[in-house]
Amino acid sequence: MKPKLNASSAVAALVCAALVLLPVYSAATGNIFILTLFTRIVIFALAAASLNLIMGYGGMMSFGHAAYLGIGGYAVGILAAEGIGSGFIQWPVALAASALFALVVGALSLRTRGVYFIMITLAFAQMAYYITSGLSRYGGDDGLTVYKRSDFAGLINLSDRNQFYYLCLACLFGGLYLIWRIVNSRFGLVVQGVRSNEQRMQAIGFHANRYRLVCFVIAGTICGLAGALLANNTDFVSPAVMYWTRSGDLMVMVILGGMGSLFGPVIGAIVYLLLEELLSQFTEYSGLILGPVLLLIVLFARGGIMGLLGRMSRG
Amino acid sequence: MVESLLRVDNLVRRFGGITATDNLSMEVVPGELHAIIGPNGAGKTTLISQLTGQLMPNSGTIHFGGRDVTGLPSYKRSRLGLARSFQITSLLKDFSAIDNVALAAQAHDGHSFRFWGNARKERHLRDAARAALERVGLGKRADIVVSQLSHGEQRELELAVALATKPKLLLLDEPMAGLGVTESARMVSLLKELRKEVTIVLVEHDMEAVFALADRITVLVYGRVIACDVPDAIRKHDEVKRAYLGEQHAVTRHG
Amino acid sequence: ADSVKIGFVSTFSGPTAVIGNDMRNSFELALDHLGRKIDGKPVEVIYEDDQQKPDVGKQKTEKLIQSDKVDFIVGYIWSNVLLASLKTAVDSKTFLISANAGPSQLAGELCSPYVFSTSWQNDQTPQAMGTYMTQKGVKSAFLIGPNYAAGKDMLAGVKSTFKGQVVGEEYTVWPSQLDFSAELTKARNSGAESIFVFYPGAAGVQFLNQYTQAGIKQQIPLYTAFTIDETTLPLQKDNAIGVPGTQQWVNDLPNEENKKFVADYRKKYPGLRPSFYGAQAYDAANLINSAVIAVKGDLTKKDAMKAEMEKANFKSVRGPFKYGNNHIPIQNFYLQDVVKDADGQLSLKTVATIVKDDQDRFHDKCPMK
Amino acid sequence: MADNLLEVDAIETCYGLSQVLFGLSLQIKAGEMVALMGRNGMGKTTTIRSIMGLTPARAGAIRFAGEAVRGLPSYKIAKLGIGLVPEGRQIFPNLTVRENLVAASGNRLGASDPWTIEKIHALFPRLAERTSNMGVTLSGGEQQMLAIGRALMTNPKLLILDEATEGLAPLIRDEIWSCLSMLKGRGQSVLVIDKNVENLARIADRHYIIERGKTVWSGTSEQLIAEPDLQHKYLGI
Amino acid sequence: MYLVIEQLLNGLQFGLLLFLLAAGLTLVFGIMDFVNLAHGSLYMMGAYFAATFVAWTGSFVLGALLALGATLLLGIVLEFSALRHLYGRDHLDQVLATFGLILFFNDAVRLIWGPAGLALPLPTWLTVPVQIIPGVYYPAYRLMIILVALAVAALLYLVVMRTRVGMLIRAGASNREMIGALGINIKLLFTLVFGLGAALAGLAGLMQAPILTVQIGMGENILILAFVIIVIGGIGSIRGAFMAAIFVGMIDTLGRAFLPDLLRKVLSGAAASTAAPALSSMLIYLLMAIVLVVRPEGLFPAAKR
Ligand SMILES: Nc1ncnc2c1ncn2[C@@H]1O[C@H](COP(=O)(O)OP(=O)(O)OP(=O)(O)O)[C@@H](O)[C@H]1O
Ligand SMILES: Nc1ncnc2c1ncn2[C@@H]1O[C@H](COP(=O)(O)OP(=O)(O)OP(=O)(O)O)[C@@H](O)[C@H]1O
Ligand SMILES: [Mg+2]
Ligand SMILES: [Mg+2]
Repeated sequence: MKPKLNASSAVAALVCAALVLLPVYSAATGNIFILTLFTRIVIFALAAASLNLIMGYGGMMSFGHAAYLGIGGYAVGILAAEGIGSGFIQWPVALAASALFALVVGALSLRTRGVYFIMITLAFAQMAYYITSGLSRYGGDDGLTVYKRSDFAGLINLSDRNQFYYLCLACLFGGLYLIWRIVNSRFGLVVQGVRSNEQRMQAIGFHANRYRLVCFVIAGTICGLAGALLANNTDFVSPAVMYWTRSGDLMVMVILGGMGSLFGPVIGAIVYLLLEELLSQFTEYSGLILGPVLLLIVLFARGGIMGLLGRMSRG
Repeated sequence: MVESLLRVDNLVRRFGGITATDNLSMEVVPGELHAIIGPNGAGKTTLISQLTGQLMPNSGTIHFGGRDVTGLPSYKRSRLGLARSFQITSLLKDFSAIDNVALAAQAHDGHSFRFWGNARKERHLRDAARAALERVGLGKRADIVVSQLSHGEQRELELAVALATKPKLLLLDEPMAGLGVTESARMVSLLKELRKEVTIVLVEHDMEAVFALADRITVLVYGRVIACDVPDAIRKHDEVKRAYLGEQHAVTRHG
Repeated sequence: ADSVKIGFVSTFSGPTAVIGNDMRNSFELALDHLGRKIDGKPVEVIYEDDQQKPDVGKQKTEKLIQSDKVDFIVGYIWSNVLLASLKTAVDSKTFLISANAGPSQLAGELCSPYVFSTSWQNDQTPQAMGTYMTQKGVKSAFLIGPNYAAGKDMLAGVKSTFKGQVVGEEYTVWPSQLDFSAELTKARNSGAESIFVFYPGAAGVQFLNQYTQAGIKQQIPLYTAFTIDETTLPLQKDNAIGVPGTQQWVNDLPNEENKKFVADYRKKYPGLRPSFYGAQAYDAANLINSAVIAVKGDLTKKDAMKAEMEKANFKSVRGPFKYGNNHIPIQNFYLQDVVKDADGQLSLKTVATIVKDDQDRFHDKCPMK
Repeated sequence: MADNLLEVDAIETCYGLSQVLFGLSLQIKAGEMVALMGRNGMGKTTTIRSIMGLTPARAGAIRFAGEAVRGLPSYKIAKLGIGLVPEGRQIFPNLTVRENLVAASGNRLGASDPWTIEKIHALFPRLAERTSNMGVTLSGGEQQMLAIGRALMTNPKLLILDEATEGLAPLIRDEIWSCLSMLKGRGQSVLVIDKNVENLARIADRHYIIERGKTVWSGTSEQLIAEPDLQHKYLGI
Repeated sequence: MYLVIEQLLNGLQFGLLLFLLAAGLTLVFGIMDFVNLAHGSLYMMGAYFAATFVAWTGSFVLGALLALGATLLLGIVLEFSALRHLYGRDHLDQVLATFGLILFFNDAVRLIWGPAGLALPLPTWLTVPVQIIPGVYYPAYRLMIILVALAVAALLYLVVMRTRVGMLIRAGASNREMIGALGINIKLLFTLVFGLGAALAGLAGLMQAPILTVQIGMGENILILAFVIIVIGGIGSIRGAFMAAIFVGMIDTLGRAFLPDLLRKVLSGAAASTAAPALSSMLIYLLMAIVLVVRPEGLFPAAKR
């Protein structure tokens, strides 16, 4: 598994460079919106990357991953609404709440496999959706406005566009690095082994579900971070981020980019969200184009965009 | 009287109307190679699965190394030193051969909640895996992805994986099945060596191999033990001949 | 700037695009009526689709403000999309005109000098219905509505003005409930003299279908808010006949401005009829027009524009109205009914004025005085 | 040679980029029983997959019953009258034993005395006892019996057995061999892969030995027995 | 007492309605093992076709038949042109591809029929409430839905579980290669079965249209419900799907009917009136989660039948 200089790693490197340089471009051209747009893309990329950890490497097809976006976001939003503005409190709470939710959901859901797992994770996310919709103190389904972004004692100013963008980017790169280490670690190999053949792993002495569960919690926590970022980015959090279609979007990003490839979800998030944004500029009927594009990618690019690139470089 | 390594008492396992394991008791003593034979569907695989914990018995007990393991899940039994190969090949298909074996080694090298270092670069795991592969004759195929190995090679890999867990008791479910003549012969000699290090329970329909290797043979029919004895006695056992061997094998001698 | 730039955020995809389209059609018509110029300057409108998702709406709002640098931002069907987008607009001091969404926060604590409404506050319409039911002497009612914020507001609104007895109150799963037979059965067995519902869009079609098919239409009369309008009527058809609703605008309001609006709309978009959503968008265009003219095209004079808009100094299709301190209209509410047109088609018709100069009940909470 | 039922001529087959068969040829006459031998991984199974069109050959020619079949979809090839007992059993796990047999049943070529479920049950009484069990719950050997029974139920012109005795008890194995002799006696053509050279030499007419994707030897049973070197060199006996 | 009976009846008929929705999906997803998110789109197309054809022909029955044929054809075309390449593939590939189809169909419908939706009025003979037991009236049309759902259930069960074609479909889903090696043209068979699944989706769509709506996106929420039912019942089991549909229909209806009053007995009024709607919103999901936690393979796992 040596990193080879092939098309996919070249694209990954290029994209990283472009992401880092984006604020410079934005400042030079005065195009603020591209920064706003990419801040959101970067956040979703982080969420998709975390989903990829369980889906691509762990074989756990969660259809409720958007729940963590909501939980991370609500942790920030509710604390802010209650007058606790410090990010040093908000963010750890966001992570802890996501981890806890993942722990409970994982412990119950991991009894099932395959499509049953897909559906039970969906069920829990929908419950989270309905519960937050009922939080009338915090806006119910109208959502909750976050008046002040998280305050990090002056270390970093989240209201500054560039600083916030770089914070998100740092979280993304940090998340990817973490996932990369995990995937190649002992733990990561076990999780991937369990995906491949659970019975075999069990027979050679691994308690499959324990590894699965830990992996599930890690992914949920990372996604909770994305949720905290998203709430700060939108200055708003509402149950809508947890609706099943959002989880579906995350899945699409992962599969589109390339499941089980480290950088795939990032590419997937960029392509999917950019396509959505750009197409909507040209036509109101973007689905007529986006839909067939997705279909064609599945038909002709196994393993998503990264898979396609990988095959191209192999000739 | 030697202290037994594995003791099974009154084991029962039913599937709907079928009693696949019917009040079965047996013993395996340390150092022996204990063969289990019997007609198809006699309950051999079912027995192995209960021994390793993939299946839970309806009643009865299993003691391993003096400890009651009846209720333990399979991963815990594996840690105690019980390893198996599967009759129907069960490997990590999208991993390379050496990864399969290295993971088995890793399972018995402390816990695996290590999130940071690169496991594929851990020297001692790789070395142990390579050694196990060499042993079964797959040294040259280490980096091939399992799904691209031929059926016979996958059978050999099954054994390497079991070996890498450094078991005290090795439960082999038809290791010869699917092996060619050469490979079978190689497997027999490998088992001959292995038996010096580890106690083995061997389920096999290849009678030449069984008679060549076994210290004792247990014969199952319809989930019950109908005989348990040294090979020569089994060969002559009338009921066994009738139910399983047929006339031909009763007279064939291993050369 | 030598043009007036307007951003328009609404829903143009999915099932609710029908509302977005009506709003856009009406807005375009208003611009046509203005000669596509305001105070001599050409008008440029950028329409953005919020997909009915708050975070998308917020992103579109940001795009309009940051990238397109619009002077006004108009639209917003949904409360949650509006609430998500509000801060961006207010922080950048861009005028935002809600042409539909009217959450209580907007009327209360979140009111802002830069935010105006050409619609209403959510509770006002059902309050008017409650008043009507009381006037009519209805003794008891069974309330049904979807279980989300606006749904609860609506039922609370009715209850605040209805003086009869509320014998039961049911909330249904939103947005996914398919079948209302459990609720209808309960309503019938409750012995209530009337049923009140709030079901916007497709759910309203669905509810009326089931209400009629269950045979309850012959037994217990139905009163509604936001359940029957020109976007749903073509689907509800005869089911809607004789089912009253309340609204601040009905297509047959007798003022000149409205007659022109409705007639030209039907001419420009054959086969379609404007709904109250469109009427609100039409008013929004005229509100902007009045503000720009008042500052003679100098769009930097925000305070002057705000002062002008507060006067509501334009000809609204609903007839004259005032703004409250919170920039929410103080206006009349009418009773509407479904009848057959001269040409045999179904249409809505004003029956009576229920309340005059109604002001929402949250204006006290607004810090602007 | 019109009397060849199956003719495989210089086929080459690859899995992705790795080539496995390098110009392999073999023939089977009607009514003949032919054995395919070779060590593990030499390409026996691949040969069969190529014949069946499961892993289509990239070059060469395959003719069955007078028709060129290379490039045809596998169901068309099977319909011409080939019954396969595949390596690794491949029974349908989600069907019962009976359904596995019924799903396969057919007498397209109009055999006069076709196989029926009753006959299969008579051959393998064990299957009769398990008739309404799901395939997945069968023991390894029972699955193997089912796979053989399923292939017979198609009443093929050519029966192909890829390690069909793997995992069967000696008694049953003997049954299968005598059943094969019986079939041969009835004029059934058979292509068989097995590691039991003794039995093959006893009942097969001709043998092919495969080494690295090529036929390196072919001849009759007498020739095979007469040349112990051969067995040693290619089969390691 | 009447109230309880009537609500039980409501639950039963809602359950059968759900089964009708889930039937086509049981075939395509449960039996053929193809995760078809576009099932909801086919359902929508069925409704749009029906509304269009009924308006054209002026006859409900004729229009419905034409619509059935049209969705059948549409399903076959879809399968033939794209989806057949996805059978052996990972479930997630199927998810992505058919998700693309949802986007496509939603916008295609908006382009063709506009965003407003269509009305599918019932013929008058179906609009009258029928008295089934003294004092209990039932909409005639709903009675018809019950009959159609029962017929579909029986047909599906017989075809899939009792015929050789059914065996071949199930066999083909588990091992396509082998079924081909037995001489069966599995591609053709699957094309036809997919078409049948599409027609069943269309049937559900057009049967629903008069009581629900004909709208863009009408398939999506229903799709989730259909998946919920199949999963609760146990994937691949028609009997399971049938029982689960009735079970869900009952629980959902009875939950909404009686839960608020029950809660009011245990909780304070205010707490109850907030808890009850929240709980009934979650009821179906809660139910599914509980079923799966207790029985991870659904109520009637297909393998154990
Ligand atoms: N999950 C199950 N459900 C029902 N019956 C089962 C199940 N597993 C095994 N059986 C039955 O139990 C009996 C014993 O099976 P087992 O696999 O142990 O046989 P075996 O002795 O290993 O046979 P073989 O030599 O053919 O591998 C068989 O008849 C089989 O059909
Ligand atoms: N799916 C596959 N992808 C890539 N290579 C494969 C695949 N299947 C088999 N091979 C390779 O092709 C070669 C021939 O395999 P084949 O299965 O035909 O051998 P065989 O003679 O049947 O062996 P055995 O006796 O072990 O069954 C082997 O080297 C194997 O590694
Ligand atoms: Mg066995
Ligand atoms: Mg082989």
